[in-house]
Amino acid sequence: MILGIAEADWIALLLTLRLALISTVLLLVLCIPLAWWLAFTPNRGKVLVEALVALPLVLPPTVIGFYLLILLGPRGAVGGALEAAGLNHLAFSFTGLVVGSMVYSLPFVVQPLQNAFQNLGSRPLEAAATLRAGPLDRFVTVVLPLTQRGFLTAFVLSFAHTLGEFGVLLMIGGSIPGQTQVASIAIYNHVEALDYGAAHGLSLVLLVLAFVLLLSVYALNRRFRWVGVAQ
Amino acid sequence: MILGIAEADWIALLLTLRLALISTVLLLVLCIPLAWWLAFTPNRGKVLVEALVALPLVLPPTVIGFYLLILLGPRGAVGGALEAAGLNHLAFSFTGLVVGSMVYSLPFVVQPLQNAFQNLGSRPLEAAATLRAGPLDRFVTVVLPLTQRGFLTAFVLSFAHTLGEFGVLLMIGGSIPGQTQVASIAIYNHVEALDYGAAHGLSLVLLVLAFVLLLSVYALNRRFRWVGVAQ
Amino acid sequence: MNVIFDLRRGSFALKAEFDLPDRGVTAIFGRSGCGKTSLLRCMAGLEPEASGQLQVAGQAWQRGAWSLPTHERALGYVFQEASLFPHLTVERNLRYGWRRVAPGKRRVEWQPTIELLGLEGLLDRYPAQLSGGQRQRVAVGRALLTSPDLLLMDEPLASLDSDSKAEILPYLEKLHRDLAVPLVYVSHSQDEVLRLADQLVLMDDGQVQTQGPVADVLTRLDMPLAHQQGAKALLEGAVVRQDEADHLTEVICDGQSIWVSQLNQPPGTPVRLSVAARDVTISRAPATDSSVLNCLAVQIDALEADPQPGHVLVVLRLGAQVLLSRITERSRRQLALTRGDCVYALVKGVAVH
Amino acid sequence: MNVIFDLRRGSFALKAEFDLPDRGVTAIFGRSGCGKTSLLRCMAGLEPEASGQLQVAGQAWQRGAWSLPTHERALGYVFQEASLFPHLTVERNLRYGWRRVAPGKRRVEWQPTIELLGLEGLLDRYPAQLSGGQRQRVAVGRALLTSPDLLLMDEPLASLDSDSKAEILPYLEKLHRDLAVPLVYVSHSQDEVLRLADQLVLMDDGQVQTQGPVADVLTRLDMPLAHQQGAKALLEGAVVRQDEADHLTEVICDGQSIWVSQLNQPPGTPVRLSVAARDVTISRAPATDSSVLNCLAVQIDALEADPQPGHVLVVLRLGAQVLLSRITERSRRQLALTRGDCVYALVKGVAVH
Amino acid sequence: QAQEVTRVAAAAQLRFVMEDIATQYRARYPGHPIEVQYGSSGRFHAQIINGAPFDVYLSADLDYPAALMEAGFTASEVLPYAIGRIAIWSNTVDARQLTLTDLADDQRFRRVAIANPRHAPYGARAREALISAGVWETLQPRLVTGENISSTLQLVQSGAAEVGIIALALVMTPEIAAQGGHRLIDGDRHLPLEQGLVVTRRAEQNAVAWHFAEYVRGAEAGTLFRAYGYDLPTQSP
Ligand SMILES: Nc1ncnc2c1ncn2[C@@H]1O[C@H](COP(=O)(O)OP(=O)(O)OP(=O)(O)O)[C@@H](O)[C@H]1O
Ligand SMILES: Nc1ncnc2c1ncn2[C@@H]1O[C@H](COP(=O)(O)OP(=O)(O)OP(=O)(O)O)[C@@H](O)[C@H]1O
Ligand SMILES: [Mg+2]
Ligand SMILES: [Mg+2]
Repeated sequence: MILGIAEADWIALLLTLRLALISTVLLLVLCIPLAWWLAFTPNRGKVLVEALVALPLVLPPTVIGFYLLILLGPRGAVGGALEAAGLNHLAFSFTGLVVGSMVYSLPFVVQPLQNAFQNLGSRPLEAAATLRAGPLDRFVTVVLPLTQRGFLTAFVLSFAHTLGEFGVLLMIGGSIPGQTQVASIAIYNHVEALDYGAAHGLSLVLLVLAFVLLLSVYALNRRFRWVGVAQ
Repeated sequence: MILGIAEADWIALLLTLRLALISTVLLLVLCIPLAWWLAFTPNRGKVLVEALVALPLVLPPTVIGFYLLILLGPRGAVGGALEAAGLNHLAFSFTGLVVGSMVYSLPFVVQPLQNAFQNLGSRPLEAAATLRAGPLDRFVTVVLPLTQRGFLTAFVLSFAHTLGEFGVLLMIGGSIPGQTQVASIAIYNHVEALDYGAAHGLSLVLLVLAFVLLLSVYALNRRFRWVGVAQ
Repeated sequence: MNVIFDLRRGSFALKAEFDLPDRGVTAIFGRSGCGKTSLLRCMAGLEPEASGQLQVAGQAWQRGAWSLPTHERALGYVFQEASLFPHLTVERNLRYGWRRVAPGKRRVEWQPTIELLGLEGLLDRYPAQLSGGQRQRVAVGRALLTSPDLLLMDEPLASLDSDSKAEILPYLEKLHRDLAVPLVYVSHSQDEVLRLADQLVLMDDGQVQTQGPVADVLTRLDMPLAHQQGAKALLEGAVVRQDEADHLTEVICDGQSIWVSQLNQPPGTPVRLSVAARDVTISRAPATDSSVLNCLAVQIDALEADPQPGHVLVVLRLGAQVLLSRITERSRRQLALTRGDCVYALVKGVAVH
Repeated sequence: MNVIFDLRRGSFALKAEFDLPDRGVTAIFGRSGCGKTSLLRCMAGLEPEASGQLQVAGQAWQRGAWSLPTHERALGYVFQEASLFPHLTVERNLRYGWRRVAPGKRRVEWQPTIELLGLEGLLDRYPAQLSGGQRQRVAVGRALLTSPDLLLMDEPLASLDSDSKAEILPYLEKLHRDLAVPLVYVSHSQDEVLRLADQLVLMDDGQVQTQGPVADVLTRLDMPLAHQQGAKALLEGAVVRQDEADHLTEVICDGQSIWVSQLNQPPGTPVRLSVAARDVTISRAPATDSSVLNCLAVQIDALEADPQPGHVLVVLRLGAQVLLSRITERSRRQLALTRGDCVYALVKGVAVH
Repeated sequence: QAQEVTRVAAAAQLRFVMEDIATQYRARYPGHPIEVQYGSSGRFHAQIINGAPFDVYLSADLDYPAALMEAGFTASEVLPYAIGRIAIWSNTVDARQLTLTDLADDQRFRRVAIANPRHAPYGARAREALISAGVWETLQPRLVTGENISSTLQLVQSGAAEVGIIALALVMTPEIAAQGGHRLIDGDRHLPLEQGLVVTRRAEQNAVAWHFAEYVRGAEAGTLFRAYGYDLPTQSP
């Protein structure tokens, strides 16, 4: 017991943070090409993809979790293929949790990035190209700083949402302490067990932690923000 | 039974759509001033508010629902006050659901709007002011069209998320058919009852509906989009 | 009407005070970064931090820290940089201000404005589909179509070719006269200023250095314009007659005739002439062949050392008007020129505006 | 080196072909919307739809639809509109291109560039904290500091005051000579073109109307420049001697002397003179007083009706060079001027560039 | 004006038997409209305290209703109505021959699913049974837990867990029975899973609620409970 929180709960907290960080960072990286494509393609079919991206949100998380469980489990397409390749299926594993929360947080990342890219305009990129900056160079030195706010939003929404995610994670994670039992599940268990004290305590710790984290992220963002837009 | 979906499920679907629409529209309207303030205040304290806005995401929905239930129920601060004023408390009512989903979807609306406002720059507003447009006029004729994408994202994230919301709604709404039993809860119930056929059917209808809706929104957005940014 | 503005912006401080006549063109001139745009923004009410004093058409626009909101000011503002609404077509950009002025108060007409600015073919385009000059023309049109009581223009013709300028300038001239409103015009082009401006406000580092009628400010020895390489004086005159054979036109300025390259204008037309200081030499005797060279009887008003070493700048009075001449120190000594002397100005080149 | 570009953009079609010398300044001139910016963008590789042909410093930049990516082209581009990185300070904007050029390949020096463009005091500012002209100067500096093989400048000095221009123009002149790279320069300012350009490319509605040495293009009767109100001819000459007493300088152009207002330059210095068509009259006899009036022996090369009714435009050959004269139809008749006649050009005004 | 429906909140695992009981009840007493909701007992507990419109609460154990009574939200005593049984179930192997000790075989079973022993009564009983069989500690690293007994079943159904300990009532439903076999766990291996109901305070005057509570504990319902694998409490009301 530290700060009135049981050790198991601390472990769950750590696991949650790890999960949220890993899946958010992975998602940010993987969504860049998708968001870029959505932002700039003249293809009319992109509205289909835009609508598809939002669909994971539409179903209740437990149900998504159930479908994912089947997909990632040993008899599912993904899990089965992995098993056939001599690997383990993804149900009840940390990797499975990462996949699950990535699926679910997809729209939170794609949409803000797409917006930020669309707002960029072509001029800064063109200017950078005339100054000898190659595509990757341009992305790092021009796109990233100018779309910082979009990345921030994507990060915050995906990170915070993964912290609180529960339905999907419970289903595909099976709530194994130390492996897949994240904080949100632990809190839920406390509430169900009518152990409100423990629930409040862990909620509070999670909230304070998240608050401090978000605060630092926002403050950092402010710190590194360049000065205003042209008058 | 229409399309193999029970009548009760259709009622739940309708309720879901109503809920998602009402709470998203309310949220959009109410968040405009907040997002505007966050976008333009030079106040350093705004990072606190920014971090606070994201906090509803951090707790598992059932737990948020649990706290909201206490708050809005007859013994809570809000519900109690309402009861004392001779009104009904908000738990287990449609109004309660609206409040609940608004709290939970807050960050999905505030963040994209704030980003869009920050990207706006002051020039278009200044130009509009020199052309005799008052503040409201400027907002409608300049800010709204130029931040259209931000509003779209806010709408889509909040709307889709409310469709799939389940933990919060189940907790503060119970699952009263026709009143608080939304589609996500109905699907959950089918799954729990191992009635996968009904669950798949309703999920499919919800997905298709949401897809068609989102598709129209995106297509409409494309249709009304003005042409590119200055070269 | 006295205009005063104070504004701090980082290390830059604007402290401007000048007189804005009820009508006519006031040109604001000054080096890059001296605060011209800042001053215009203050006058438009776009700088909330500004304090000062401004009254337009009898209405207070700024009084101390109090400021009339921009959208309640009947002004037309052409920004220095692109400011078209990217989400509206050219036509809807133009109509934006037009629609917001009550039909009864519209004094600028739609069709002639569109035509003169050459915008007919562009009405359905979006700003992103325009060239730089086209964008600028739309911005000018949009400002004019609000039938303003005060026109603020920040280098409105900077990216236009001389043909377009030549079409738009007379229109601007006519317009501000018809409307009888003051036009405040920032430009770096001496040509535009010489042609258009009635008054010149000279700014330096946020302050008004001097102001007055263009011809005065151009020739004031305590001001930098007179000391520039291309220093010029401005003469107002009227066409008297044409010499078809020699392709010359006679212009009378303060009673003396000046021959210029042929102008296609009837006698009586007022014209503005500019004479560069280095095109004027001074002589004690009138020129022998006055039919080819303009030789004007003038009086020396002032002499001052010029930045160009060994040279002297001389201010010559021609009736109520003034000419500049840049001569060598040696000639000044040889001719023993002093203040008050009556001499002849031999003018080698005259430009008509 | 032949440059060819084809591009469609909505209803506008660019079909340009011109010769880009290995060094020297090529000015691109044309009405607003004629495609100057589009052409520069094609040359920079910023129009993926463009096809054509371009080779710079022996390297193919465009061959048909194939195009070398912009960032692999050693070019310096000053955009027509603001293009500074809003998130970088002035210094980091300037260093952006500088850092990306290998130190061994840097041929433009940091300190002199900063100083000449007057940027020392602005290095820590962000673009949003600059005035319009300051932004433009930073953009020029940023492009120069990449030590390019080809400089593309789209009205780089449009929002600069004449003092700043007067400082920057000689620097640009010197720079492109030192670097020995071609400079393609879009400008609406005749002054800048007369001063800087070696070659003029005249564009109209997406096509190159003509191109050639500045003096030629200015005076070609089949081209619009010669028919403008302010039509001018350009003469190349060299300073011969100073007449201190009369404040005059003698310049020899193709063996004939022209007196201009005093220039502070030693004998032998090459100078460019421009003479407006309306400042030149024609006479069968030499002027009596040639010390005050420039009178040049010339031969009539061509005659053509002028847009100004009742007027004729005459092309006069002065050795290898050419002058323009605008006279009335009546004088042409009286003097019975025809092609090949040897006559005298009486020049009333000469500008030095 | 239609008569106000009587709302019954029932523990999730009662779903199958309760549907039959409710249907029967509605057929017999058409004037007594009832509506049954299923869910986690813990959630119902929290909701009733905060004003939920439930008239009868059928818990999966005796503790939740007892807590509710203590807090003063009930009109009745805690009335036991059935005793749950648990079984080993699988749809990948033949569970009919499985013993609890077999579950310890990590070659055959990589994952074993039980309901969360902390708050799901069936999970608690499963834990007791595993402890008594001496395999609890061995199984620890391979246990996955479901939020309630239905989701525990789903963990097994999906194949992600090979075997699970599930409520007998659930695995006896025709669909599930058709998918795999089960092995009933000896009732001695765990505490009896007594389930109790209460009539809530808000239903004090609701005759239908009282009547339905009585009916659930009556003989007709008892037959159905038995058919679904429940035992009946010995002592009568
Ligand atoms: N946000 C700011 N912080 C500090 N200084 C600023 C800021 N904005 C502008 N300035 C400075 O204020 C001065 C005046 O700017 P202003 O735009 O009024 O100049 P200007 O006379 O219009 O110049 P130009 O002819 O180049 O457009 C400039 O020196 C500029 O650097
Ligand atoms: N996206 C577009 N769709 C259609 N027409 C376009 C588009 N972009 C530019 N144009 C047209 O192409 C022509 C050439 O534009 P460009 O910018 O090259 O002109 P410019 O010569 O640079 O003019 P300026 O001197 O005004 O800058 C213009 O008439 C412009 O209206
Ligand atoms: Mg300015
Ligand atoms: Mg252009």
